[in-house]
Amino acid sequence: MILLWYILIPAVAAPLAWLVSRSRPDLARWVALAGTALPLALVTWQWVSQAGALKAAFVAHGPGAAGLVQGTWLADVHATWIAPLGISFFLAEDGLTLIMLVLTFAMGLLAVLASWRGITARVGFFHFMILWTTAALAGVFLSLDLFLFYFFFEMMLIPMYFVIALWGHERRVYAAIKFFIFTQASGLLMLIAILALYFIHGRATGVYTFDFTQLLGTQMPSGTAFLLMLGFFAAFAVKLPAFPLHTWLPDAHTEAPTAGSVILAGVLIKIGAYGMIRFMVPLFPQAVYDFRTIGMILAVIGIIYGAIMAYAQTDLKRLVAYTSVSHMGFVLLGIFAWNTLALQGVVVQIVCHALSTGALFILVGTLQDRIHTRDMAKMGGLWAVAPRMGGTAMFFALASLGLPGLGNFVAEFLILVGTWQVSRWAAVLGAVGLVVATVYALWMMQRAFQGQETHALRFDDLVPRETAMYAALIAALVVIGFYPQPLIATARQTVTAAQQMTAGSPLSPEAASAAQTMIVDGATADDGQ
Amino acid sequence: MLQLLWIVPALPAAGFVVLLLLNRHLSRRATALIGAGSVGLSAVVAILIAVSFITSPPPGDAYRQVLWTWFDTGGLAPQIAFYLDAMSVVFMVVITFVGFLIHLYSTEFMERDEGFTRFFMYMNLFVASMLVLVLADNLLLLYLGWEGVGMCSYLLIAFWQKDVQNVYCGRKAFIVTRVGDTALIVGLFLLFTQLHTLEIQPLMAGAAKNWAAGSGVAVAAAALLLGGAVGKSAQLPLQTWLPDAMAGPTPVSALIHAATMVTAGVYLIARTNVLFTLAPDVRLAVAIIGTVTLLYACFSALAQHDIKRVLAYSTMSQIGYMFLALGVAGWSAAIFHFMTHAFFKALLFLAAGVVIEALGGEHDIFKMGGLRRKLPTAFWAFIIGAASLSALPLITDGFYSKDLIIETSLGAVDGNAWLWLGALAGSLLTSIYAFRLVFVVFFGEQQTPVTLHPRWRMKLPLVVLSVLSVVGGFVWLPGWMGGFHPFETFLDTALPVTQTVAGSFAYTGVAALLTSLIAVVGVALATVWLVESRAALARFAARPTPHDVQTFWLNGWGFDWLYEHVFVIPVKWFARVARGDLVEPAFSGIAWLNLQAWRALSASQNGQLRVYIGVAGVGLAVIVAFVVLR
Amino acid sequence: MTALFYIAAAVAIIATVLVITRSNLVHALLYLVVSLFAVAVVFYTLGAPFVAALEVIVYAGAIMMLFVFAVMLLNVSADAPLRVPRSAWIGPLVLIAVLLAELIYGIGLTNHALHAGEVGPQQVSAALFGPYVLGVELASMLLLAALIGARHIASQPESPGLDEPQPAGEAPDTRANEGGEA
Amino acid sequence: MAAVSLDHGLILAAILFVIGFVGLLTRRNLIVALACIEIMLNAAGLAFVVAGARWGSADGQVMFLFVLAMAAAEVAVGLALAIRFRQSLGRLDVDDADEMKG
Repeated sequence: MILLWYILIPAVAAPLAWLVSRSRPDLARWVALAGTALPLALVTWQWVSQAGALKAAFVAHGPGAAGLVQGTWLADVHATWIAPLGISFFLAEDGLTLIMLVLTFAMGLLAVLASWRGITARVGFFHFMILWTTAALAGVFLSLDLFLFYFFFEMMLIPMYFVIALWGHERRVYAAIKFFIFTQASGLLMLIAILALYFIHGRATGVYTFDFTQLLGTQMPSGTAFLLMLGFFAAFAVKLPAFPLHTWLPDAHTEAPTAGSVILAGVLIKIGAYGMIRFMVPLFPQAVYDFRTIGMILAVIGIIYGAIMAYAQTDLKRLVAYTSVSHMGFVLLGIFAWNTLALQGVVVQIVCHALSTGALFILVGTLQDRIHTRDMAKMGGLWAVAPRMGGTAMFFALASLGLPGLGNFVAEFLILVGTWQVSRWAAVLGAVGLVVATVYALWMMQRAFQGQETHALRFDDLVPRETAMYAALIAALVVIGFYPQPLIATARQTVTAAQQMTAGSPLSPEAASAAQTMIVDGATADDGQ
Repeated sequence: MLQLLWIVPALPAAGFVVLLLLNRHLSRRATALIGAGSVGLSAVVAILIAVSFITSPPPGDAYRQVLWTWFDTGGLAPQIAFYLDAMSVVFMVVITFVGFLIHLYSTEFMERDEGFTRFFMYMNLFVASMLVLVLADNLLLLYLGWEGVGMCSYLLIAFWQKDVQNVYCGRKAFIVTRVGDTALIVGLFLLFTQLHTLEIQPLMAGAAKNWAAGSGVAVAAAALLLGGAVGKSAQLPLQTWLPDAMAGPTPVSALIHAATMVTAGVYLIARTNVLFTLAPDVRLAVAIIGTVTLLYACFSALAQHDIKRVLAYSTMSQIGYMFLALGVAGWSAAIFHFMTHAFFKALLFLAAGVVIEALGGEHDIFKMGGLRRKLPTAFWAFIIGAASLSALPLITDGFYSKDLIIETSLGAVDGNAWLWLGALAGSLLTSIYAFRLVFVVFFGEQQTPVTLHPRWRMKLPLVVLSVLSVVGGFVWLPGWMGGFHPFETFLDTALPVTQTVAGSFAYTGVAALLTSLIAVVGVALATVWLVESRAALARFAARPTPHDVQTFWLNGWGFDWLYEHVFVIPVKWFARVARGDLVEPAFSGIAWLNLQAWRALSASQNGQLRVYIGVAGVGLAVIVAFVVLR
Repeated sequence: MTALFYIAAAVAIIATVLVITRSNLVHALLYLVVSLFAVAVVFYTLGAPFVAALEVIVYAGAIMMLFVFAVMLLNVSADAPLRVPRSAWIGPLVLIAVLLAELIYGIGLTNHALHAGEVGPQQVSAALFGPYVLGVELASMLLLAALIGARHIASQPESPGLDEPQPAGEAPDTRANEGGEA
Repeated sequence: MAAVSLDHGLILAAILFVIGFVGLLTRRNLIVALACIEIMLNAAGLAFVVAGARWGSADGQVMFLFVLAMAAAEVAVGLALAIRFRQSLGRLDVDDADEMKG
């Protein structure tokens, strides 16, 4: 039942925020704060109290268990919904879901906090949208019925569209429509794939169902599987976003209000990664294996291209947006590598990217609120004006370039070391991406914060509310940087289960490591002579 | 006592945190006390630990302290753990001790700077990172320290960030070293995948057990680690950042770009010596890189005008010596030179800092001159430092370590005459440029008035380092001087003994005489050219060919130009071309097509009722035709 | 009866052609009445006296009355081009020639005989209030809606801005010249 | 008995229909256009009645009644529109009503 609360609390708080805003606009902020903080507290409590259960689930069902079975969940809700069509209301939570939920509510909370002063128009409606997004996101991460998943997937799109289109910056309508069309078109491809899977499974077994656990392992010709996999891949790759489907992201991020950017970067684009791990790869392991080379090429291009594009930008927010493209390239790389190291790296990357990039977006937002521009040519030397802001920016820039000791490094290292075991050149090129990351991160610092302050800008340094937000984010990144084990342990069962679902395919780590060993042995034998 | 090991890096780290949190609420005095005090305490603890380590060595001559497991997944479980053996003891003590002296110096040097707190914050963080680097038990933690010092180096080079030029230099340093770091981290991937651990000792044992000497994987691993070392230690071909790194405050140059960080590459290679032993080709490459770099840097140093750039090139060249030593398996010799170099190069930089400060920020040596009487402390410190750098025989520590390297380059099993000749030539050039500096700066006519005199906090480190620069070498005397070598004995517990060719010419007194003579000849030449016939030298330098050569050397042999044109400009060009996103046209193309289709269709929507009816009629005709003619 | 059918058919066709060719609006409407009467006769010959009567009453009576009132209200004779240039006929005629040919081809000249005898008002009413009662209700709804709609549309006051009357001077000339294309 | 065939009745309906159609295409006066629509509706009704007569069924006539009701509604609304049209555009030329072009 607790799972329902995760969706219901923000969903109920949403209209409430709207209603109270009619009489007292500021009260809406508090309602929204409660609507995100409450489930955050709840999920954190669940995490703490069920840490043991997670471990037990791993031990009990860990290596050797037959994949994803009921009983390995921390909690689930299974109710019939539209029985004749095989649609059920199936929510379930495991370690990865838990992490995603924490992230969702934390980012929702940050979004509310970040717009405390920035949003003044239609306050109630804004918070309605934010809370609605939060509720839909929680639903996306919780649902295991593919129809329900698609339902939430689409539901979250609409408020996001309004957030960009109503509270965005100069070219907001263009950006909002672009975002909508990209997501919607690719989402429809996924719907087609879901329906095709539904019918194929129904024809083969006579059971027409959208239940993911039953659809697993559906037999179909490899060509069909490949096409269906591409349907899922299209939706998730657009969300992620993977090169070359990323062009909506810079526009959407740049034009969205700060809260929108935070949720976009923090959670929304992570749906791509989550969906791939949860659905795409387990459903079509062989097809994913066939697609692996192309996927890795796209990932590597995304890493390097995104980084260079970030370097090329003059708009600070657009720069940060392109860094997301680069970072999500790592995530894609890790997913296609599909071994424990890489997948754990992906999980850590999901969290750390949300923290660091979310913080950068808030920073750009606070900066824009103060100096009314995002153009770096009009900045420079801001450190002298606002040293605390400069130091904070430096920290997150360094996090963004993958400095060891911060969470992003752990993530990128795990992904790359996992990738290396599958494809060496991809790992090497991914590592080259770290150099380019240095270039853009430092370039950003130089243009915005260092150098001579020439534009006579005077504004306030961080206020306590902002300092508190950044301090929390910094602390989280440092803690993950030095002790990511709680995250890793929480996600371990999910990762193991996902890998077991693909155990029969060449994607499984056993097959990969066997191949690797063969290569190594061969190489060693050759070299030895 | 050894259990206190974690305190050594923790103290400066705590200093960093305290300064960060209390930033605005601290007086300068308190900042100085925390900044320098934490490093000083750390030095005290380090020395106590060293004493304890020497007097009662732990079992296996190494001590390992595990703090916690960093993470554990997929067979990769690096720990936050420190490993102390003879080599890390040397590094730890040198870093904390020299670091403390430089911090002390900085409390006076930086006292009028508005970024006083920020400076000590970065410096403390640097010391902590550097200690993590040298104490790390596994390569991943080492990489953490490695990047941490790189970051601090960037922050400190760009410390005076109001000048974009400084920021540029900082960025350049970070990016160039990060190129090397990428090779290092790829090396980590390779090592972990092959040997399933990143903990250094098991890794080395595993490599020695599983890999044949000269096997491809060993060569690849060693080459990748070498890539990292080359970047950090400013060796060819990734050396271009070091001269520019002199944009930072002088104590930074002394600590980071002379005494400690740049020698991290040396540490890494010595630490992973097993890999390099398994890959003789790579080791030869190390030796060749070292020799070429040392000669390259000597020639470049000869042409510089900026006092700090001379010293930067000399650092590069001295690290070249260390690489040369590593390349011929003279592990201990390299560490020995690291230590003496830390003393005398820090001394030189600090003395240069006094001069620069006294002349109000003047860097050009040709605007100095005649400072011998005005700044006696700096003068004597500089003389001692330069003598040590030139390896003047017997009375300087540089002599003992450099002489050892020159000996080893010929006398070791892997040594050869070419490396030896290169080292000797470098020695000659070193004495020339070192004393060129002394003569130009301290002798002759005074060009710029002295405005500031150093007080005790700047003088004390000079004195201490001067003493060390003289006596520091006595811990390892060459064979012909009696063979007193406790330092070698100590390091032998951690590093393999250098295999030497018995009865090699290198170890005879004649060879030692030769090396000593060459150093003296260099000083003599500098004296003749710069004191006796300076005008003639100036006339010679003004001729076209020497002038061009000098410019070429001044610009570091055109490496910056080359990299600018091969890497920077193409990337910038691409970034400019691709600014609007290269993929975007594909999507806007779809949008454009839709727009055109919309235009075409909306043209038919002309509002003319009768046209609509006519079209409907045609449609009707077509449908009826279809029905009736079917 | 057969002859009557063909005569009435001929009258209907001729009158209808005249409806669309007369340039005098009132004449055209009067020909339309003739056409409707002729069709009423056709209905009668087909054995449907009830609809024949309705044709006369509703179409020729009520509907045409509406038309005439409208013409009078609007004073159409002073209006717009009623004369159609000759060239404007070509396209439509070609089109309907094709259409008519298709229709006749589709109908086929197979001489299906019609049912003998008439279908009187009683049967029609039985069907209308039997199986088609729902249709009747819908028709009544439709008529009510039309009533309200017509009232609403015709009486709506002029809203400025949206419907600006065209300047009277130039418009008729330009329109008259371009009438030919169809 | 009757020599009147179904086909002739239908052909008459078709002829009337296309005459109405050609009028709609050529005439620009709104009132005439409405009259043409009446002709076409009438033709359609005729076709129903003819078809009903073929089987001696009342259905055709019922359909004609519906057509009749529709024609009445149409002409009421159409003439109301014509009045508004005249008020706003000053004329009754259907070609003037092109404001809804795309």
